Amino acid sequence: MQENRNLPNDAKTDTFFGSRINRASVLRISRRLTVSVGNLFFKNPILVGGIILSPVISAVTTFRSGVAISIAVIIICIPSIIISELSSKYAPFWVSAIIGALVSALMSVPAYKMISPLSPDIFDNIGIYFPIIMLSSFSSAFTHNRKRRIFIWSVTDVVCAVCGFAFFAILIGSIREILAYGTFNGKLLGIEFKMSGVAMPFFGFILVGFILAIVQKIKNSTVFFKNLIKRRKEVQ
Amino acid sequence: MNTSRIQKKAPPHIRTSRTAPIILLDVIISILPLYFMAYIYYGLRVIVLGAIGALTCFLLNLIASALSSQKVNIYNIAPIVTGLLIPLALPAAIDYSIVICACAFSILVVEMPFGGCGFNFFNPAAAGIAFAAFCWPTSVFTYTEPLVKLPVFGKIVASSYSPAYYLKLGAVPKLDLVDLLTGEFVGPMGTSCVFALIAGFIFLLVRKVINWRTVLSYFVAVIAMFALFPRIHSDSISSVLLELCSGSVIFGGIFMVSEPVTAPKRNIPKYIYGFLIGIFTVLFRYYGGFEQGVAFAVLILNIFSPLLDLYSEKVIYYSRRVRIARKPKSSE
Amino acid sequence: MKEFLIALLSAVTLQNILFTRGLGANPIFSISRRSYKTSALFCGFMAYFMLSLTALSFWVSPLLENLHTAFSSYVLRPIVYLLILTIIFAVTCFVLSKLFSDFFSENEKTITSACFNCAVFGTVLLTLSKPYSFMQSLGYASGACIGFILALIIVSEGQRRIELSPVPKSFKGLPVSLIYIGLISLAVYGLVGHQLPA
Amino acid sequence: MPLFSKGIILEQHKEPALSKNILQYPSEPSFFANPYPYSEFPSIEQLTDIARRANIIDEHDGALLADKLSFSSTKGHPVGIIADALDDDPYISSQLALALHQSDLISRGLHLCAVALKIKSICIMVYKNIYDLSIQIPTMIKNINVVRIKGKYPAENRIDNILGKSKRKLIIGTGALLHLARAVDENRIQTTCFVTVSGNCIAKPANVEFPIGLPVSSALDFCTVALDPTRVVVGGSMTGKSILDPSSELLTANSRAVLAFEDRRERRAFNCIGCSRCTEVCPQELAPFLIYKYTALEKYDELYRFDVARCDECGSCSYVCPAELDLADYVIKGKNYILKKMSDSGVTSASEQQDLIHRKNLKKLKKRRMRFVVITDISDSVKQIRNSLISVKRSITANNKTKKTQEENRP
Repeated sequence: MQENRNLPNDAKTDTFFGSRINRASVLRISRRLTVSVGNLFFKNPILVGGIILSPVISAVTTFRSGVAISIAVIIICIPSIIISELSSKYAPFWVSAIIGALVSALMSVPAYKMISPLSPDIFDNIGIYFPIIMLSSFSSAFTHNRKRRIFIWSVTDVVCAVCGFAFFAILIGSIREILAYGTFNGKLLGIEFKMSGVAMPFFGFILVGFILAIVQKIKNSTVFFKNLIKRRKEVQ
Repeated sequence: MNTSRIQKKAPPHIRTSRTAPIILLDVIISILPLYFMAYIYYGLRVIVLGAIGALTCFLLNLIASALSSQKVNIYNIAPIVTGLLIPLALPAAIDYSIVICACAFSILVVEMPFGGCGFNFFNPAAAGIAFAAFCWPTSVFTYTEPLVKLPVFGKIVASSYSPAYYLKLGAVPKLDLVDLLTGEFVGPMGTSCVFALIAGFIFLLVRKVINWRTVLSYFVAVIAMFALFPRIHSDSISSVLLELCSGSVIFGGIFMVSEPVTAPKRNIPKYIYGFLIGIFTVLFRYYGGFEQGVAFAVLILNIFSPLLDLYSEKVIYYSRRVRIARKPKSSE
Repeated sequence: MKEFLIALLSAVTLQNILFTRGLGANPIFSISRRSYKTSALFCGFMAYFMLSLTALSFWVSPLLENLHTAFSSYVLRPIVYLLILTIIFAVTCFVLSKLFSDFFSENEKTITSACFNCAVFGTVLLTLSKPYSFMQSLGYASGACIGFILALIIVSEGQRRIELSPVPKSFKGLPVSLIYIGLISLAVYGLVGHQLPA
Repeated sequence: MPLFSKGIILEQHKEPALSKNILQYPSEPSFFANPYPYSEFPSIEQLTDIARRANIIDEHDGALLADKLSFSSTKGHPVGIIADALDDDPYISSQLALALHQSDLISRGLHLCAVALKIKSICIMVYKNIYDLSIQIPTMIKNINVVRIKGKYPAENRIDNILGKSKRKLIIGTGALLHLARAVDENRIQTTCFVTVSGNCIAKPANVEFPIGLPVSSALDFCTVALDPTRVVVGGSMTGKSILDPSSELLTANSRAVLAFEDRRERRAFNCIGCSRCTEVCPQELAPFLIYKYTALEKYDELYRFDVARCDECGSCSYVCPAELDLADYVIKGKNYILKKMSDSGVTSASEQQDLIHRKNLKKLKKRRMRFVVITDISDSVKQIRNSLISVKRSITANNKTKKTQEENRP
């Protein structure tokens, strides 16, 4: 995520809560937010980079398991990524990885507490994929340009990426549940045509592949539209 | 003589008359006797199933090539061939939505992402049948008795099992030779009549549409495995006959193994490819999850056919070096 | 020795961690584009971590036998295995940074990603949830590693082959390889035939 | 000869032109002053001098007949002389028609060369698999036996084992032999060339003797064009060059045919259906479909593995391709890239031993490539053609000499 520094600096400066925030920095923050939210869908390191894909592929077969996995990811991954990034400024890379793993192990207890009221047999069909989230190699995804970024922006990036992942996990879970069992969140939808093969991992790969292709197609078309607008502006 | 229409084209300036549509038309002609025999056993429903399969594959291929911004080519008949092959391996009593889903899977998932019709890595017909076997295991492997005309629309209760199912349980189904060859026993729609299959195979061989090397080595491997390791305790001849004619072993051999796009291109890899498919078919039938092994064996070997291609190039490259080095110094 | 081979064979073909279990998808993509040296190093370290982790945690698991509550068997046990893994990783990294500091500083990233990834942890959880003897669990772990290397070779060969065909623009890169892996696992699933217990 | 020779059986479409005798395009012959007294069989020096004065160009490989004679008398010492009447390209029959209709002049030319070079074994080389023939090719023409090359289309690589095992044989086109006979008997300069005009747009296809330098459009009009052609080809139907506007293109000594085709339908965009016919058909056992894929994506550095330098541009792979892909075009593009890279760097990235073999192919290839080189940018006067050909010949020999010196001074 490059930082665009070429903003006009002649804006009027006024003190705001004692910190000197001028119009330029407000503009920069708002643009930075849009970029970060934009990355929520298009440059999501978790999905585009394929970080925590294995639970999505084989465990998320119902809407409820999608919600459980996304809650677990939110609770476990956000603190561990942030703390491992913090520690990476002061400790070598492998030490920060260990700290991240320990924090995620620690956070798995509240995650378990949050998930268990969802449904009694939630942990049977998630199976071993709940502990897998503890250890998926998310630490390597966010460290590619760590040095230049202010700490606050890495937090928003991580939160946006994880929420994007949660959205995709729930989307995939509901699609697979409707196709495979014809129910949604346990309630029958009256569809009698059920494809039980959709719940298998091989269709998980194919479905994630197709959804990423749709996301890329939207991104290409938006980039295409942006260039179109820019070109039309140059023509005028 | 006006020179307005002259264009500059690359040599050679004359081409063969056997272009791709004609070759694929030959394949369709060799499939028609199977539909005719199925029509005799199961009535008009078979023709409707074939038509629906072919239509969905053809239309989806046009949509897919339009979506992925390629030139839409109406004369491309290859998806019709896959559309006709898929219903043949399924029971006649199957309902139409399953055939449509299998055909959609075979075109949208197997061919579109890899670049359209000529660039798929996996055999679309085999992938469609494998997907159908996974999604609807009960309705794909329960059949109805032949010579009972099925209604074209409406739900049909299919209750009886094919001899392959009994073979998997270890029992020996009582079928005499004539029934086996004419295909008058419970089984998939088009794969049971051995005469029609062999007629189609000879037609394809004579028209030089398929390469006999893969199919020959496939049958050698299959017959050898069935003869040497029979899973039913009877003499090897009857075990070979029973195993060959029960499931879709011969049908897969003729139409799925010989599919040119996903098979390797050189002669030596063709033998290896066919032989390994034969072995894997028998392994899948003995230890696999389903009674029908050809589709999965073809899919597994399609992973290695590009590898076979590249390494056969290397082998030929070095064998030519050796041949040149060993040739006696010509007197030039 | 016989059950070692059986477990190994089943881990390579029947329960291949990438194709039938769906684990280890992200290391495959991050490694398949790198050079042969880094991927060989990655596979070596992954094998080392996997085997040592299964050995040690098999030795620890009888101690946890008496915890039968759902919470303990479902959350506490993985945490213990994770602690063991971090201890092994810390010891190896410490030793390496002291003895071969230049080698370690150069490819520190690959070593950490070789240790902290779902393939390693997934196999350990799978082996110890099954009533395996010591030799069987070792066989399963080494089989999983061999299966992973086989999958890596197949996928990198497939990706090199996909670049030759005109993939549509929106499918380029990750989606096409995912669909390619999906179709391979469809073929491998023919052996299993039904849904594997999660 | 390999048991089943690779290649394709083609219908030759030779028939309406071959059986008619050779027409004459109205042009007045020109003569040269012959210093030697007339003798039945002149010596080799006199014969080469006569050939040089009459500047006869051999249409078998486009080289000067005088150079070939002097080369074979001083260094080559061939074992036998072969008259090339091998028209294995469809639609071409200019050399074969000469052998059948002007057989006395051809045999006179052959005997002249044989006596001069003191060689006994001479023969005429004919392609056997021509099925739609209305006249019978005799086995003996004027007591010179006719050798039939059988087998599939690219029949060149099966010439080597006629008249004995050794490779040193002098191959001269029938047109050159006829001009030699005229030069010796009537002191005539070669101002004409024998060209087949045919194709599915020509009403009356025929073999005609055209003056050199005649524009192609008037050659086509001579045989009344019936339909509007979409493709005009100079040279063979399989390896010839298609030209854009025929009026600016001129006939040369070794453009053996002018063909006008009309493509009935536009070519449809098919993908390669992987039928592997092109690998079975290629006489050099290459894999044209893989080379096509790699050159289409400009991945040239992986082409060395497919041995592209061996391709002898016969065009049978894209003839046989059911998806109508231009395989030969791409393979030749890949080959030119590899040859240019090899000649620039001298040694390819692959092993030194592989380079030796490539260099050997290079030499053989250069000899064969001359056959189809169609020299286009020539001025109207005939002398201009002669010295451009000589310079090309000299550059090739110079190139070989520098290569030899490079090899000697390398340890």
